[in-house]
Amino acid sequence: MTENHSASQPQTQRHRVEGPQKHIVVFVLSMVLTIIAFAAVAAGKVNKLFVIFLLLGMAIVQAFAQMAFWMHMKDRGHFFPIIGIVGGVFVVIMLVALALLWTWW
Amino acid sequence: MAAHAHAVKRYPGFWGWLWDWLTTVDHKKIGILYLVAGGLFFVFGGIEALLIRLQLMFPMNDLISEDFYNELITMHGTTMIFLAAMPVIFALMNAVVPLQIGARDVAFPFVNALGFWTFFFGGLLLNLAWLMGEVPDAGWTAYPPLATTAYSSHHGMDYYVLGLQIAGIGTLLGGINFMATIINLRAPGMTFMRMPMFTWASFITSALIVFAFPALTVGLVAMMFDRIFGANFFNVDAGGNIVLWEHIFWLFGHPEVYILILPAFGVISEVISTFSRKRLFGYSTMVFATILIAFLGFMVWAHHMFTTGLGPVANALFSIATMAIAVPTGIKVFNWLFTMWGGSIRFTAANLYAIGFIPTFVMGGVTGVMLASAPADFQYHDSYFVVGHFHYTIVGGLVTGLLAGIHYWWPKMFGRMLHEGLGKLSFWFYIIGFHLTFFVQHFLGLLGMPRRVATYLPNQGFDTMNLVSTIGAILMTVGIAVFFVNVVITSLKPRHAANDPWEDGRTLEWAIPSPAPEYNFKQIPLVRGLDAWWKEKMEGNKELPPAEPLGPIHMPSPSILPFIMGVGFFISGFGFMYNLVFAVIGLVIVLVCMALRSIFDDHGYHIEPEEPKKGEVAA
Amino acid sequence: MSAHEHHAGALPPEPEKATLEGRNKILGFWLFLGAETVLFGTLFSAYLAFRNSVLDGPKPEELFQLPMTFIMTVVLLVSSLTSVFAVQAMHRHKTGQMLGWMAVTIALGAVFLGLEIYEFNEYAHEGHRFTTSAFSSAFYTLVGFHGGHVAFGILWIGLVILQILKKGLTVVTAPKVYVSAIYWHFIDVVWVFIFTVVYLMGKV
Amino acid sequence: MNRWHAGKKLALALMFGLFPLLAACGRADLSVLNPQGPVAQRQFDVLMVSVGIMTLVVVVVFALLIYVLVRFRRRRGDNSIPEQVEGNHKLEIIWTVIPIILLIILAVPTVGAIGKFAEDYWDDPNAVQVKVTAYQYWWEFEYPQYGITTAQELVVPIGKKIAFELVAGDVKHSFWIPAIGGKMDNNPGLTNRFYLEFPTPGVYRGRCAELCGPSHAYMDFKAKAVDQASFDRWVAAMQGPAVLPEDDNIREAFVSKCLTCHAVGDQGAPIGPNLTGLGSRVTVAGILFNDTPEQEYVIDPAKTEENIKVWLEDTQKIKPGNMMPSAVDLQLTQEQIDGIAKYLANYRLDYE
Repeated sequence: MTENHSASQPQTQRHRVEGPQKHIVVFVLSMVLTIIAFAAVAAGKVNKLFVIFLLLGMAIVQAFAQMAFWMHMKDRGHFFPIIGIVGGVFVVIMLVALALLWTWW
Repeated sequence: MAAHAHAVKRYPGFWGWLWDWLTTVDHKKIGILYLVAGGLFFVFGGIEALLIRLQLMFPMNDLISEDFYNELITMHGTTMIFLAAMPVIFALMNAVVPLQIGARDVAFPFVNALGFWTFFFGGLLLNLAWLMGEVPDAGWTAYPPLATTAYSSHHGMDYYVLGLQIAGIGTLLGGINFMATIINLRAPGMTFMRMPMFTWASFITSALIVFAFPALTVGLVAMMFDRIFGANFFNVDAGGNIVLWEHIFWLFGHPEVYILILPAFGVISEVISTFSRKRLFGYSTMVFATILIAFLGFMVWAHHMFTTGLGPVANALFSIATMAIAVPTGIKVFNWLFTMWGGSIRFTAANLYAIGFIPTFVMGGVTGVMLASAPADFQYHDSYFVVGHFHYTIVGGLVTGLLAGIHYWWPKMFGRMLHEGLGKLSFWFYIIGFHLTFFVQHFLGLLGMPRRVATYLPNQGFDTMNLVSTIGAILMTVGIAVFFVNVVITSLKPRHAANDPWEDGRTLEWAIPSPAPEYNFKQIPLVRGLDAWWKEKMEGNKELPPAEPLGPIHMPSPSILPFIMGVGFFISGFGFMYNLVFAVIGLVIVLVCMALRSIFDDHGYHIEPEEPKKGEVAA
Repeated sequence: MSAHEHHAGALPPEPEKATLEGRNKILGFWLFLGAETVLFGTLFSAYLAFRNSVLDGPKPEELFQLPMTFIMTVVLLVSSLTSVFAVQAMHRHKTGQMLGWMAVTIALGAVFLGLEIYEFNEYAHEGHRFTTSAFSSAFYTLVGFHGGHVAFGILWIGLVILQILKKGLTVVTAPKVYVSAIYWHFIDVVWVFIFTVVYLMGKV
Repeated sequence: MNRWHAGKKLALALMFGLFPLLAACGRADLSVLNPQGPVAQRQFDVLMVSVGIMTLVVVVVFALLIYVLVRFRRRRGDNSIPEQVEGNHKLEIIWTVIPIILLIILAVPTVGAIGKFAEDYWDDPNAVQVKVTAYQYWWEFEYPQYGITTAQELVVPIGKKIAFELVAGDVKHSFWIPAIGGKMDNNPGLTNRFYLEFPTPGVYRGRCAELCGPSHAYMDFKAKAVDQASFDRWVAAMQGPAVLPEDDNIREAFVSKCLTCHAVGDQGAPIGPNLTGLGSRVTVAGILFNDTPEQEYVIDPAKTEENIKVWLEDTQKIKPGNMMPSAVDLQLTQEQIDGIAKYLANYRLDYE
């Protein structure tokens, strides 16, 4: 644990007024990924395994973008939020691996 | 349990006293509430254990019926783990962690009270099963289909599912609260690597709670939907699968084991270091080992399922992952031994418990490694060997550690010293009784006795060892009874414990009066190193250096809402079993309380610090 | 540091983080979201385990209608964006704008919820009921838990709107806006995985 | 009866610190510490490796602890402050590396044995297939190769691999014959396969190891290992036509009251335990022993008859929660009870 700032100190943050541009970019990205995902399934003729990995990849990219920008996880002072989500995701990976392995077995 | 000077409006008499305790948001009082409730449930669980042992004293004994026996083992396991061990852990965390990090309270005092009352009413709901005559009887692991309505049609398992669900919400809230407290409320200078080991252990335990309990929540929801709304998660005929429950339960259940034992590790680190007059050997390694244990704890759950039929690959992987946990645990044991090495060891009751912990836990640990070996586990699994093993870790480890912690921090919690002689007497009864009870159980398992059997046939070589085990259980009971006598005698004595009653206290809590004043620290201290109070004492300082000027101290207001929300959950739990209208009413009560809490801002109140009074500092 | 040190009119740039209470709240909520991640992960794993246990009920590819799911997805995605706008308005201390965006957010949330109820109703008519099979139980539990979160979010943000109307934007109310927005985004992120894993992968 | 090996016993006694109660390693037909087949032997070997390693660890910790406690106890009036040692990386590396080495020593035989026990002999023509279905408080053993089914007493030939397929008919159970090999679970809706070997003829005690209801403690069975010729005769006898009571009244009662759930030979319904050759079994209901104290596992038909009557009189008293009605509920007369008990006790298969 390298984190050693004293948390009881008020965080002095510089005032930056963010414009909406970044968030709109994330929105457009999310929309595009969503449309591609639905289109890939609606087309229905593509390789099944490829589509599944494409869908999962796009979902992860979209989720990542939304969490980084909309939920401000890219901002400073988000060490523990990241720990929280990463820890949760770690457990989820175990769980999902379990579900998949066990239904294949 | 006397209440001390309170700056808010107080009502006189018994009702005022009761109101004070029902509405408190003070972490020290909530700690005491946890201790009392945990102690109460511990007595229930203990009586259940004693009945189990008396039944198994002789072959084909018919002291209690088979049905009752299954109810006893189920309630004993569930009560001891969720309603006795967890709250006593939370009691120590509440009593100690804010003091150790130099904070005035936890991050969410209201949520802290809510966590307690939710846990308490969940536990109450579960134990009301006894009064209602429909008691859970499918084991504390509640494996379906035995736990589904097809084979357990009465409401017993509903009490289990709903009681644990509600208690689990309380535990989750506690976990979040302590994580946030430790992250945000450390005093200036208290970096993570200067935190006392117990605080570290509490932090990691809280993290485990946050990541493990939701899995249990979902498991219980699935079980509840199956039982009450006819879902098919575990209904094999409708495509359900019973192994899902085992996976989810143990994915929670194994981290739960570390949730239980890590605080005990923390207590031992504090107690041994104090009574050896030495700093903890290899502090940073200890921290790292704790984190590693927690991390590995999530990757070993299937070692509870070696015989379920997961296949050789899974069994091999989980065998090796489980063995790996022995390494950080071993590091801890040797670091404790070398903390004492070169020290000046004082044998107080607290330290006796802590020293007793080490060999006992090591024995539980090594049988754990034996169990990790899947092919040999085919023999141990679900036999008395396992019963011996987990009682060595949970009783010999956790309970011994908690008793060490309770003796150690009792003066800080109550301002009185537990009687040393009685403490030592209780220790010897307890530890000898413990080993008599559980050591032989390993051999019973190896001789072919399965666990959870209501009785056993004679002439199988089980008789003598079962008798020995029961005698041990009685000795243990005597030990615990002596401890309770000690508590009663101590409560009748005047409250005059010194700030640093063990004289060798190292951490911040020993720098303030015993019991700690409502606001803990008159001025938030400045922490200048690991073992901050020891450092100041060694430099000849009588007080901690302050990090802020003297000024009015802001305190949160007491509130009855947490109690009402607990009642709401309780009503809704009953409603799910008997009448869904009440389930809705209960949940509406909870939601309304949440809204009220949000709407009405808590402005708190201020305490004006007085000049140091002579009476506050022990002579 | 207490709430009283800040007075109306002297609102700091990021009012949600101005007080220790606010920072605690945000941190604690993030930890709660960590727990929620595990909660939904467990529900996902149960769903994945039972995705083929349909018995006599309709199969996922027969059941799910892509246009419907697409509309729901877009509605929730837009509501997440409007929720960001609300937080941005708060950072600029534009209380009116903020309230407007929050109102839009819950309106879209209500539309989403209405569509989901309509969808569930349709499924039930097609013989895909809660008790039909392990698949149907797992489906309704996962998607229903998400729907329950949306409903709770609507109530919550609604309550925050009422409080802001009454108390104005202060260092006490600002963390509530921020935290409820984080919650709303989280629900949206969970939906991204639901429409991917449940609906789209069910149709592949 | 206890044929334990002196060397093994000595080693064990030393390992476990000469524990006086461990005068014997338990019954040879029951104890894990007294393995009677290659599977249990291999498991015992892994156990001994782990016990050896763990004893070493325990001895080191205890020795260190006692030394430290004696050497560094605080003397009266001692107010010196010990040196505040921060740690010692060299030492810490030592007690990280040594456990890793010890665990590797244990992990190697562990993984080897996991692979060994995962071998599937179900389709091996030389193996005997046994499908084990566990029900609340009794065991059904089906031999698909021979088209026969028995209950409560598993009969197997010595020297062959016995390939088991395990499943449960109601709740979860676990199939365990400690002296022959470790357990495997009977799951409802899922099948597990494993194998055991019985090199020595004899009766071995088996039991359910997973909590399955109030009578979990009574869910015992026996495994009887016999030579190949005896096993063949047993199969032939099982395949033969059912023997029914000779007395008309008794036969009528048996067919109308018992065979609605039970089966004998080709008659009856396969709901409850198969009763073919009940008189040859060591126990009634798995826990009422038909042998005499003088000669273990030698069946006394009079005692069998007595046990059947005890069982019929109140089945819920013997195994609470089981599905079988008592004689009263079946409206059996005393004469019919006696007749059926006598018939069943004497329904023996001549194969040994």
